[in-house]
Amino acid sequence: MTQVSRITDEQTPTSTSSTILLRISKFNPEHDDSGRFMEFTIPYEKWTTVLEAILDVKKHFDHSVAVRYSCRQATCGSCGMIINGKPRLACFTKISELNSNVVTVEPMNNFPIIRDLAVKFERLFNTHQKIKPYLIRDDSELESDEKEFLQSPEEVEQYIQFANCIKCGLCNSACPTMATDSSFVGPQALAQAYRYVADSRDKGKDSRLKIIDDSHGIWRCHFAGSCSQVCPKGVDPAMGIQLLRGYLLGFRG
Amino acid sequence: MVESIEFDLIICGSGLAGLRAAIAAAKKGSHLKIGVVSKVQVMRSHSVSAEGGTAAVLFEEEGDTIESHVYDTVKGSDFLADQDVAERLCVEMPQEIHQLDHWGMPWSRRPSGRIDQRNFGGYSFPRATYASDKVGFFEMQTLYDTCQKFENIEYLNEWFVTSIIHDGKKFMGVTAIELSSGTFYTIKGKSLIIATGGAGRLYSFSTYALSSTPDGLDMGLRAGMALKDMEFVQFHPTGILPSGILITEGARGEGGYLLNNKGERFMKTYAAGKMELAPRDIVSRSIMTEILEGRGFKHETGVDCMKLDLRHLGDEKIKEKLGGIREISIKFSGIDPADDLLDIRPVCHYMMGGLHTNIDGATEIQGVWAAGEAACNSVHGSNRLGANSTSECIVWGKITGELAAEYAINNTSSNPWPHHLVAAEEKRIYDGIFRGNGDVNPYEIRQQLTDTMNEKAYVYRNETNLIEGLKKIRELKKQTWKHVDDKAKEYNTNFSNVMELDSMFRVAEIVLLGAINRKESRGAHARTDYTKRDDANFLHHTLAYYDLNEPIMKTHPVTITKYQPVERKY
Amino acid sequence: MTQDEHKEGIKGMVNPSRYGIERFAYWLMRLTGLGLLAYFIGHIYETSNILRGQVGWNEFLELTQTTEGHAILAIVIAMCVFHTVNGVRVMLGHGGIGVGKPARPDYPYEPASQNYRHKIGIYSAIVLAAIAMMYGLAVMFGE
Amino acid sequence: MRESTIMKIHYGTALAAVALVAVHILMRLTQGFAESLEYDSVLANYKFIPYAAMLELILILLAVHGFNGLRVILLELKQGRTYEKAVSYGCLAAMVALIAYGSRTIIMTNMGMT
Ligand SMILES: Cc1cc2nc3c(=O)[nH]c(=O)nc-3n(C[C@H](O)[C@H](O)[C@H](O)COP(=O)(O)OP(=O)(O)OC[C@H]3O[C@@H](n4cnc5c(N)ncnc54)[C@H](O)[C@@H]3O)c2cc1C
Ligand code: HEM
Ligand code: SF4
Ligand code: F3S
Ligand code: FES
Repeated sequence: MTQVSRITDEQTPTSTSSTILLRISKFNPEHDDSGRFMEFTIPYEKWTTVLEAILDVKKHFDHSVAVRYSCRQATCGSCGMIINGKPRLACFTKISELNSNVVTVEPMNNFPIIRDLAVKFERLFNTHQKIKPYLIRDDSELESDEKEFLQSPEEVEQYIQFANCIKCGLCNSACPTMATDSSFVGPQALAQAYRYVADSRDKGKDSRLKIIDDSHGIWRCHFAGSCSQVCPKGVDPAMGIQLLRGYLLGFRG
Repeated sequence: MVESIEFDLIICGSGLAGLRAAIAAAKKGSHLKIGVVSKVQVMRSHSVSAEGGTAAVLFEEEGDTIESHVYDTVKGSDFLADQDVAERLCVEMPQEIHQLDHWGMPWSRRPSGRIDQRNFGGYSFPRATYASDKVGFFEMQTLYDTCQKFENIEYLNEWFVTSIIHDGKKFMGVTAIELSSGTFYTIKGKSLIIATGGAGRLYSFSTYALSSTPDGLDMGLRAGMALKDMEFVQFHPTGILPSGILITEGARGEGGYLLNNKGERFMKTYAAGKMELAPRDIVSRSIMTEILEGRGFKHETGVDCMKLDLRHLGDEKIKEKLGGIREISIKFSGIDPADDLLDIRPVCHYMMGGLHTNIDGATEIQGVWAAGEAACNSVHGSNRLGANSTSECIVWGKITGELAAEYAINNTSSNPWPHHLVAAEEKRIYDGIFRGNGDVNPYEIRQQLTDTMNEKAYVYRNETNLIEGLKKIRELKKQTWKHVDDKAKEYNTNFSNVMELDSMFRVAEIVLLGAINRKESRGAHARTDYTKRDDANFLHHTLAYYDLNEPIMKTHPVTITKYQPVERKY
Repeated sequence: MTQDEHKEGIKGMVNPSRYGIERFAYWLMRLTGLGLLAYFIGHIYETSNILRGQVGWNEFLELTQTTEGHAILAIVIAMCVFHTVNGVRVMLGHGGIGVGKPARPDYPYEPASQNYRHKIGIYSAIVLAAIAMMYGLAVMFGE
Repeated sequence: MRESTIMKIHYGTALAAVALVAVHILMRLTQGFAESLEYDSVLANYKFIPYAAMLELILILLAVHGFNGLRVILLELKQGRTYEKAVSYGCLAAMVALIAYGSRTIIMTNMGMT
């Protein structure tokens, strides 16, 4: 992070709202040797989100900011980034709740950078696929569309929390094991393994346990809990992982 | 030489329709190579935002019937739906709900363990199958996760498809840009399913994901297909201020009230029989009438609005059944619906129109199908009922997936590859857009365009406004906006944003032209200068074909099987 | 490699701030584990001096019976107590005990696994470690 | 070995060690810290077979636990086939060496070979 360039636009529509200094990490691995921060002064209202502020920059000051976004309502999982030091969803973080005059946005850690704030997700997609994220039971049952499998509301409660995962990757970005271990399956995939194991319609527990019982599998989680603290959807991967490990340790049936 | 890859079946778009098609096709044969191409990462498609429900008849033993679902749909459509298509939807849907269940869908349940359903606008039976208030999200997850089982599905995440290549009759491939590297590719294939979703970002106040732009529709249009019924844009009654994020109809389905500034449930004046659960077009018009007649509220941003009251539902019910909107309103508007009233206003929510297809989802080009919101098989006519769209995506996802897979298996491409078409497309986007030399900020043009649509073609329309709107759009188009500041190849969203804008001009024009031509009020298209439905002159679909100067407008008959149009009353 | 993968690297593992007490406990657990291992190796070497007879043993004993030696031992006691108590907590957690019950999450989301039971476990490990250390200091320096 | 087996051993050794280490340290404290470390008393301890056996057990348990802990940390630090093999075997070798070295002390002292 060497160079800092500053742009302040005088033409921003004057409004009664306050302003913040938005610092955006710019880095294109294909062309730059190192990243740098660009700084912009941006007006905001009490409901302005960090994503809106970034898009404001993209609209008015620097069209080239590379950032991934889609739903702008915290359901698609596109806009994870490091905001003031912590992994968060840009569209789900209001500037007003950061309590700071400076907002610094950087690409998520533990994901390779494509450019600026956009990172590669291949590893997360692969680990997610690896834990068999679908119901496992007799194929003829799965492919019949006659009647539903009965499942009580209480049985739904057993896994619905984990089904809320939007694959944003914030947990993987916060986890201390992910910080150094390139082969770790990661909290996102482990929580999904539990999501399907806990589903009363599923019969694939053993095959999933086998997959995650690996030298870079579930055992590399040390219950540091950071995954759960950054998760924007209340998935609580740390809980899922420990419950899952309970099966392997024989604490649970 | 342009880089090239090849699949048997290309699915463009990875929303509910695209993913359902991928599974249907993958099951046709494990040797069939399927490529799912999407301009966002596959699971991030707009469909994840759908909240309220998916319509299907599940409880015939309790009195629901397919027939009633068909009639509700046709009546909701203000009799512009093709009735054979509506019937197909309703007949196919129940199995699909069970199929999703078998693939892991976390449907909300009754105590007995059976799948639960809730009330939704315009239905005579509670038949919106739901999963809390995140039905689209969970359906997307279920389909995406199920897709992971199939080794013959490949995902091209963040590839922007720019055009369809065909030999005049038969499909041959598409061109696309891989965003991460900026490389221009041709993707060859035997068949194509277009599932690029709706185009709601034509409007600035919109419930849609920011990626829901008309580039998919425009691609079909430029390839020679017709856009059908584009003047019918659905405005959902309850978009929350200031963001426009949706407060699901499920909120009213669970018993929420709409209140004006006198504290009255004003829907009693407009649809006493169904109150807040009248179809969306009616509720949206009622809200706008109240506002225009001075019974609205002003939001602190200065926008007129109305109030949605959920307080009487109680904390427990809100948490269990409406947790998602609770999160949204607390976070984005600072209001907990259990304690306070929500500020809402009609918001652009759905495009009834789309690429013209037949009942099987086939388009006018051999080898190309369209499904989901991008397609217009006329199941929704002039007004879609809530919860019928995710149903449509799933049913026609499956139908087109199977048909396109069979076609790919039985057909071999023979004609020589039309290099000149690829070269022309390359020239169009690189010389015409990427290296264009305009000096107007394209983002500001986009803002003006979407604001114009909001002002001139909103819930109530009239000739003057529509014509002004059209003029404004054409003016904007003429300005030399076509330039991309960002010259890097890698992940150039500036480039894709400008390409999206390029498509908006053509599609916005068609929406406005269709609206100008339709001199009647029908469903979502309400004209203050022609307030009645006019079956004598307008009981037909609108078609628009691409032409260099101005779209060519045509009409197309409506299929009526059992239900003759009658006056629509709730 | 770290550059390409943009991994946070050792500093991500080592930096205990930013997240809650659970992350701090994770970090202390590692640190004390490694510290104890180092001490353990030293201790085995230390005790092997007994093979050198009374003279050798006493010589070595003198080396360790210093203020520094006692301070180190006190730290080892603290490490041992923290690692043990926290170890028991971690083991229970890893077995899925006391990590909360799955439930439909309510906004604002408070992860149930980061609950008071485990927090109390961590704090008691720290407090017990401190008490043990002080007791050890009292014993060693109290003579 | 399966990772779950290794980790069960890791937890098992830790649990078993809790009790034994407690006894080991309490001995120091009950005998009076300084006195307990006097040559004669230490030697007497070693000669008392049950105690010597306990020391041997602690030695094995903690060596296994400690070096596996080290292995875990090293595995997480860096990846790669050769590196990981080296870590696993390295830790195993160190574990065996430490046990051998410690056992030598215990056995020889116990047999009075000082
Ligand atoms: C907020 C909201 C809530 C809704 N709630 C409900 C509900 O409760 N019930 C209901 O029935 N309906 C609901 N709807 C409607 C329904 O969600 C949509 O109609 C449906 O999800 C559309 O799905 P789709 O598969 O057609 O397309 P989408 O999910 O929109 O997906 C479009 C896909 O096409 C891709 N794409 C687009 N252009 C290109 C290109 N040029 N190149 C490559 N890829 C491209 C995109 O990346 C994306 O993957 C709701 C809509 C909104 C806006
Ligand atoms: C006697 C009581 C002890 C208990 C209950 C105990 C328990 C544990 C547990 C549960 C872990 C796993 C932590 C995790 O995976 O997050 C662990 C790790 C470890 N232990 Fe112990 N341990 C004890 C003593 C020791 C001793 C005496 C040593 C030194 C020889 C030691 C060295 C280690 C090391 C190096 C680790 C790895 C650190 C880590 O992964 O965080 N332990 N211990
Ligand atoms: S578990 Fe939470 S943080 Fe992790 S990917 Fe899923 S939603 Fe994101
Ligand atoms: S942060 Fe990492 S260590 Fe475990 S509890 Fe979460 S996965
Ligand atoms: S844009 Fe979809 S999660 Fe933020």
